[in-house]
Amino acid sequence: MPELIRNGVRIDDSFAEAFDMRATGLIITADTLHWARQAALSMTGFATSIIACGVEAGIDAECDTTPDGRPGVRVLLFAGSTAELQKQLQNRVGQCVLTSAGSACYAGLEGAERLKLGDALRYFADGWQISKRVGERHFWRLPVMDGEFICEGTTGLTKSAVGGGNLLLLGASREATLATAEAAAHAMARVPGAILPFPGGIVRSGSKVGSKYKAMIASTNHAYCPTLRGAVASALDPDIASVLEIVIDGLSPEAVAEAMRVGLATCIARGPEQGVRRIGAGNYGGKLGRHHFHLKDLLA
Amino acid sequence: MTAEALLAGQPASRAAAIAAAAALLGASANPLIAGLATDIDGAEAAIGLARAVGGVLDHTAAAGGLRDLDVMRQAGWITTTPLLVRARADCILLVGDGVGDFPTTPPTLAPAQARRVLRLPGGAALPHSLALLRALLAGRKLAASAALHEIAEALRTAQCGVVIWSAAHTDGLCIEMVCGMIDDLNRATRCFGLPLPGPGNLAGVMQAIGWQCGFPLRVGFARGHAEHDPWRFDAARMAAAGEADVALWIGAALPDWAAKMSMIALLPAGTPAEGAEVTIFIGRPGVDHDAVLHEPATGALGFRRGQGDALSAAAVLTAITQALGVPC
Amino acid sequence: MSALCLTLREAPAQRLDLSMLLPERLAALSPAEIERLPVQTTRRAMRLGDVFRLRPGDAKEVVIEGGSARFDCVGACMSGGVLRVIGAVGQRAGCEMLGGHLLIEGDAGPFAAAGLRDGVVEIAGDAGDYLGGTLPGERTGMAGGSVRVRGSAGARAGDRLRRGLIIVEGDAGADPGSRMLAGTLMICGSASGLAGYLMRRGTLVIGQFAKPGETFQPCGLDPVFPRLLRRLIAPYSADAAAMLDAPLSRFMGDLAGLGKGEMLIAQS
Amino acid sequence: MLTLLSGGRIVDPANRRDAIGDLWLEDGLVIAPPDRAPDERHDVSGCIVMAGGIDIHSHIAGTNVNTARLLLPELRGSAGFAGAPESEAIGRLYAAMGFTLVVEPAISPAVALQAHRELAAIPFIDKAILSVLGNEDFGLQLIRAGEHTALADYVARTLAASGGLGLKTINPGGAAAFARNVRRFSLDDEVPEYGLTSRAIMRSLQQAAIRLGVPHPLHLHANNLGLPGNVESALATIEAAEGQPLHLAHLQFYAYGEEGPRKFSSAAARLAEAVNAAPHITADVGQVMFGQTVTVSSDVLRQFGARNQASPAKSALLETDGNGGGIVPYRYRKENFFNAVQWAAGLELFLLIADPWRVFFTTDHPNGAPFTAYPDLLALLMDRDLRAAWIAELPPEAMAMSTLPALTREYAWGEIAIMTRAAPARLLGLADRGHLGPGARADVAVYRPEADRAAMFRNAALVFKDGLPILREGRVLRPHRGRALRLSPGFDAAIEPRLARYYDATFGLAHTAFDVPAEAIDRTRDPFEAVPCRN
Repeated sequence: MPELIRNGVRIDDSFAEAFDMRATGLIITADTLHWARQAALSMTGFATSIIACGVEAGIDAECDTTPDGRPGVRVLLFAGSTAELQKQLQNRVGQCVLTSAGSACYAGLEGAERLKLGDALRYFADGWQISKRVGERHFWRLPVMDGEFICEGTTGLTKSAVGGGNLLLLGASREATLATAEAAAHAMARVPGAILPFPGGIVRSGSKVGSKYKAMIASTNHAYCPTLRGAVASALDPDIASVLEIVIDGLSPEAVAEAMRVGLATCIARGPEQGVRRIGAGNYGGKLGRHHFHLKDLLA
Repeated sequence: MTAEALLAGQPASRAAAIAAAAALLGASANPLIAGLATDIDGAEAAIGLARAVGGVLDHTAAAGGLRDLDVMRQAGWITTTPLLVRARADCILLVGDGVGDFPTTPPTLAPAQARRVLRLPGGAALPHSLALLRALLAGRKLAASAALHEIAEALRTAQCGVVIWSAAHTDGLCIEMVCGMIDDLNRATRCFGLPLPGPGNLAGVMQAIGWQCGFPLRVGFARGHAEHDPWRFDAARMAAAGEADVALWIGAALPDWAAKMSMIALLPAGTPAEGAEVTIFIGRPGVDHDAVLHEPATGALGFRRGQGDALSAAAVLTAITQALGVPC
Repeated sequence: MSALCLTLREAPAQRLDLSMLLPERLAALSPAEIERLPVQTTRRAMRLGDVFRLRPGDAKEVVIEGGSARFDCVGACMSGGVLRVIGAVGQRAGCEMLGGHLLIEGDAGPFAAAGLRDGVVEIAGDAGDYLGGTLPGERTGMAGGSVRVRGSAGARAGDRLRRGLIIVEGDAGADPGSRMLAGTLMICGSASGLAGYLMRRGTLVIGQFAKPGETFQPCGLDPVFPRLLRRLIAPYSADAAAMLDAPLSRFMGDLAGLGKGEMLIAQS
Repeated sequence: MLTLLSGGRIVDPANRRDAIGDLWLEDGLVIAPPDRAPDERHDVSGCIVMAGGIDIHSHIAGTNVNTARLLLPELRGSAGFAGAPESEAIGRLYAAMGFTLVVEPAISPAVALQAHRELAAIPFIDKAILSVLGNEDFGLQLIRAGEHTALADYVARTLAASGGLGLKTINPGGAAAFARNVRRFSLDDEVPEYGLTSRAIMRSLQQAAIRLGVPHPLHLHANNLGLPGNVESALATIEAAEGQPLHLAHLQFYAYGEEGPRKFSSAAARLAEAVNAAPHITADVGQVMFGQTVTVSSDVLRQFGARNQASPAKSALLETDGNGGGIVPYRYRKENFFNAVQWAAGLELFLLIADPWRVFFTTDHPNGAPFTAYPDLLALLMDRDLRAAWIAELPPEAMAMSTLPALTREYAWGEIAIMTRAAPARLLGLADRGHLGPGARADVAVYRPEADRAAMFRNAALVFKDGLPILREGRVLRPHRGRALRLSPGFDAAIEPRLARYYDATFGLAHTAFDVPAEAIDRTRDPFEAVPCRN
């Protein structure tokens, strides 16, 4: 394939193939930012891939203003179906936010379509729940041992979210690849409406569809494994020693594209010596997902 | 011999007085027919007159009656009659003021049954006492006096508990608290409320207005159909606000707002009627003539034979209505 | 196009039923038809044109210039648009309103916003008894929307309030929040009598109140809710928002009944 | 004055007449065709001419009905609330439908005076009350002691004093048991302190009515009204009558089984079969129609239980010695499974009880529906296609709990005339009503047939009361005041001092405190019309 080169970094003429998802958002507040983040980290833990976690989730941003004026963060959750999203939302808020010291939980997404938040959790209060409606907004107050857990009745649902945006970072060393991926993930995480669901925003176990084992629907992306380069038809150039992927879920195609654009720019700016030699993207030949993010379109 | 009627304070014939009353009412923009301390015939005739002249009906004791009624129609209640109380009540709680007259002793219950009579005095503490009492009965752990605990226990263990109040002397919120407590008690036992009726045959007049107009007091007909509005058709308020120009008053004495408008007074013979433009002296229902009245002792309408055949309010009201040229 | 305007000719000699002066209703009528609308409540016939001078305009906004405590049912059952009264009104202003914006630039009589379902009622002066309360015979009071009174309210404000927000920036008369079913009633000034008596649910916030009855028990307050409420009501009333900045005591009641209501009293 | 109604189709099943012809009225009576020219002639060709309608069970007066008026001002609006209209509207709207006699079926003797005052305020039509006994201490004491003669005297004295046309009992013993904190009460349950079953009370009162020759059989509001599975109660009650005359009120409310996923089904077919097999039984239906109404009942035990379904959510219950009363507003909704089953069950009874002389046309106004729903109900009975259209709008799972969708019967004009005229007159012992033969009272309804049968019944083309035209198409032609029909049964005066002692000891009152003298109702004319007993 003809290569594009920017600042010495080779850019594949490829595209990230992404899928429609359902998504919702929450604002979690607490007495301190530490405790708001603590609740958010708990509820977005084990939420890397819908393959086994049910939902992909992450912290979108810290909030400048929150409904109760306390420090807070916005969390986004993505799933393949509304029902699964509702179930995960209820379980995760119930187990990780309701339980977290001093927390409160509010809608983090507008929209006419709604998911139950407090409406699903209120029964925990065993009849002592207090409904409070002011204007268009409706909250539940649940007595708990450190005071009250305040939880908005519902939050918005979007059906135009996108999951599976990605960048493949191919570097000459393990250290340089990781450092570049960290820098890219850090920059990308600041894009509003997009999250990077994997640990630290980075995934090392990129996968392909299918497996030699019948039970496995996905397996290791052997063409990108540096330790298999002699044994298989490798996609790796000779100068590549390590590959890391950054996966992006966004509330809209634009959010995913913007995150990828920021990631690309970060990697390119570091140049091939400090950073990675080549940037690619994962796809399935364009047959599975309707969103195609071509890397060449995302270059500045 | 005393005059049968007065015109501007001077003795006049009854016919002249009726003609004058009809003229006043016929020319009125917003006539009041108030007081209404009269029997059922009088009430029905007053309603007919009010329809004919587009007038407003109010009763001198309506405020208390409406307090009871508002509890019934806004919250609901479980009540009983004086008959059941006298025959079966084994625990009577008298709430607030104005209940002292209720005969709680005779007739006596069967010897096997004892009747306890308890009291919650009126005053500023009453609403709080009632709230605490109900809370205690609901099993709340609140600090309360031994007397309240005793009342709670008596009501809880009674076979036929009755709580008696007089709306004329009791705040509406207190009545609602009492009725809520009675409702609570009926989950496990039996307990009833007994609202004591107001003076001036209020309960009877309220009933008659109900079947005649489909509404309770206070009612107005100025727009061609019955309208029910307890605030707008409050006679004293209308008088103070200068909204009525003529009043026909039926009662023992003229109201204190009589000077505010032209008064047509239907009063017991010999009552001072200073300030009334037209006064017609009538008999006392059930005393000076036969009458159907609400009987506090039974809680129902009853027929009372009078000692004579004095002029009734109904006869005067019907004559005025006829003088207006409206078929009744 | 400017608002449809009605200017009071002289103080009316009788109470008037102005329930027909609704933006959506007047929009469908010609000026002549509007002037012919009957407004009398007594035997003396009276048409709108007898009481007001009409200046035609876009009836999405109706302005009544000049008020009277005899103007009854202004904005009753209104469902949209703006209705502004420059002056006082009588009883039942905005009662059973379904939507729209009713502005009273003067005092209101009893039963203002009683049975309100939705929409906004603002009263610049004082309100009478049963503000946002229950109409005679009705089971429930106000069930939605918002009410702001810049002055004081009479007795039984928020009686049987079921949903929605009532803010009284001045004082309340006797027994505010009686029989509240839910909703939020805020009194920035003082209250008297049996506040919250028979309250089932809901939030009653009072600036100054000596002490609730024994069937209201101090139950502790989580500071988060006042902070949330403060921000939610700030668009309606700065005074009410400021009240929530003060330390608050929280009581639950009325424990004579369901007892799931709360009374927040600002500590002075 | 001699009046001729010429050229109408006269539907008069009591006289086996259904033909086009003339009807002559004079001095308030139907007369044989005379040889004279009429003073007034009404051309009613193309119209159906029937005797004035008779409603044997409609709550139109009394303290409970009036409480319903006072309880629900918010439902009235400018058109009024059909569940509890004021007295004037009751008379006018009934007369507009061609009804000329309505029986208020539940008046406790202690409040009979008010009921008669209300009846007197109902214009145009004649009225009557049934006097309620069977829960009051004095009567229960007599039954417990087996004093059947004294009981009959007591019943007779009560009927006479309260101005009743018949004897009613409501959940016999149920209110007395509830007063002693019993919460469920069936036919063979005992009233505490008395050791009497409902069955025993019902049978005793039934015997008393027979002994006195009261024309109308005991009018029974049975136990367990409205409860799922209560058809067993109703079947047992039919058995309990032991072949003697008994009238079952608002039978629809007892036609419930426990079939189906929601444990609620129509058992009307079973019940109709039992009625068909029991010639001593008559029943009125108490049809449910959809919309807002208010339930008014002296079955205080049942109404206490119904409070939780109140809509609007409020109620007024009165407990007293005797039956008391409960007023619970209710809205029957088409989309409500239970309400739809109730609606179907009522129609099944109408269509499956074969003999129109034994099934009576009621909605138990206002309990099943306001009487203003009658025109719609009559139309449903006469038109299976109309029924099918209604059924199509109701929950299919509810219709599956009833045989109604399979019923094809349509009432003919003659059957309508029997059910709403001839049969009620016979049931109440009124020889001069319900028919148009010479000597009959000249209460006549003239209907102009039109495609919309409900519209036809709502406003009769012309209505005559006592020989005078009073309404034309709902508009009043002239004011008219009817009377109240009452029995004057004889009894042994020995019951008087006994009652006096009892009242004095129990209530501290004279036993005559509740009597209804004619002059308490009307001082200008006799408000009553006497109806003879059968013996």
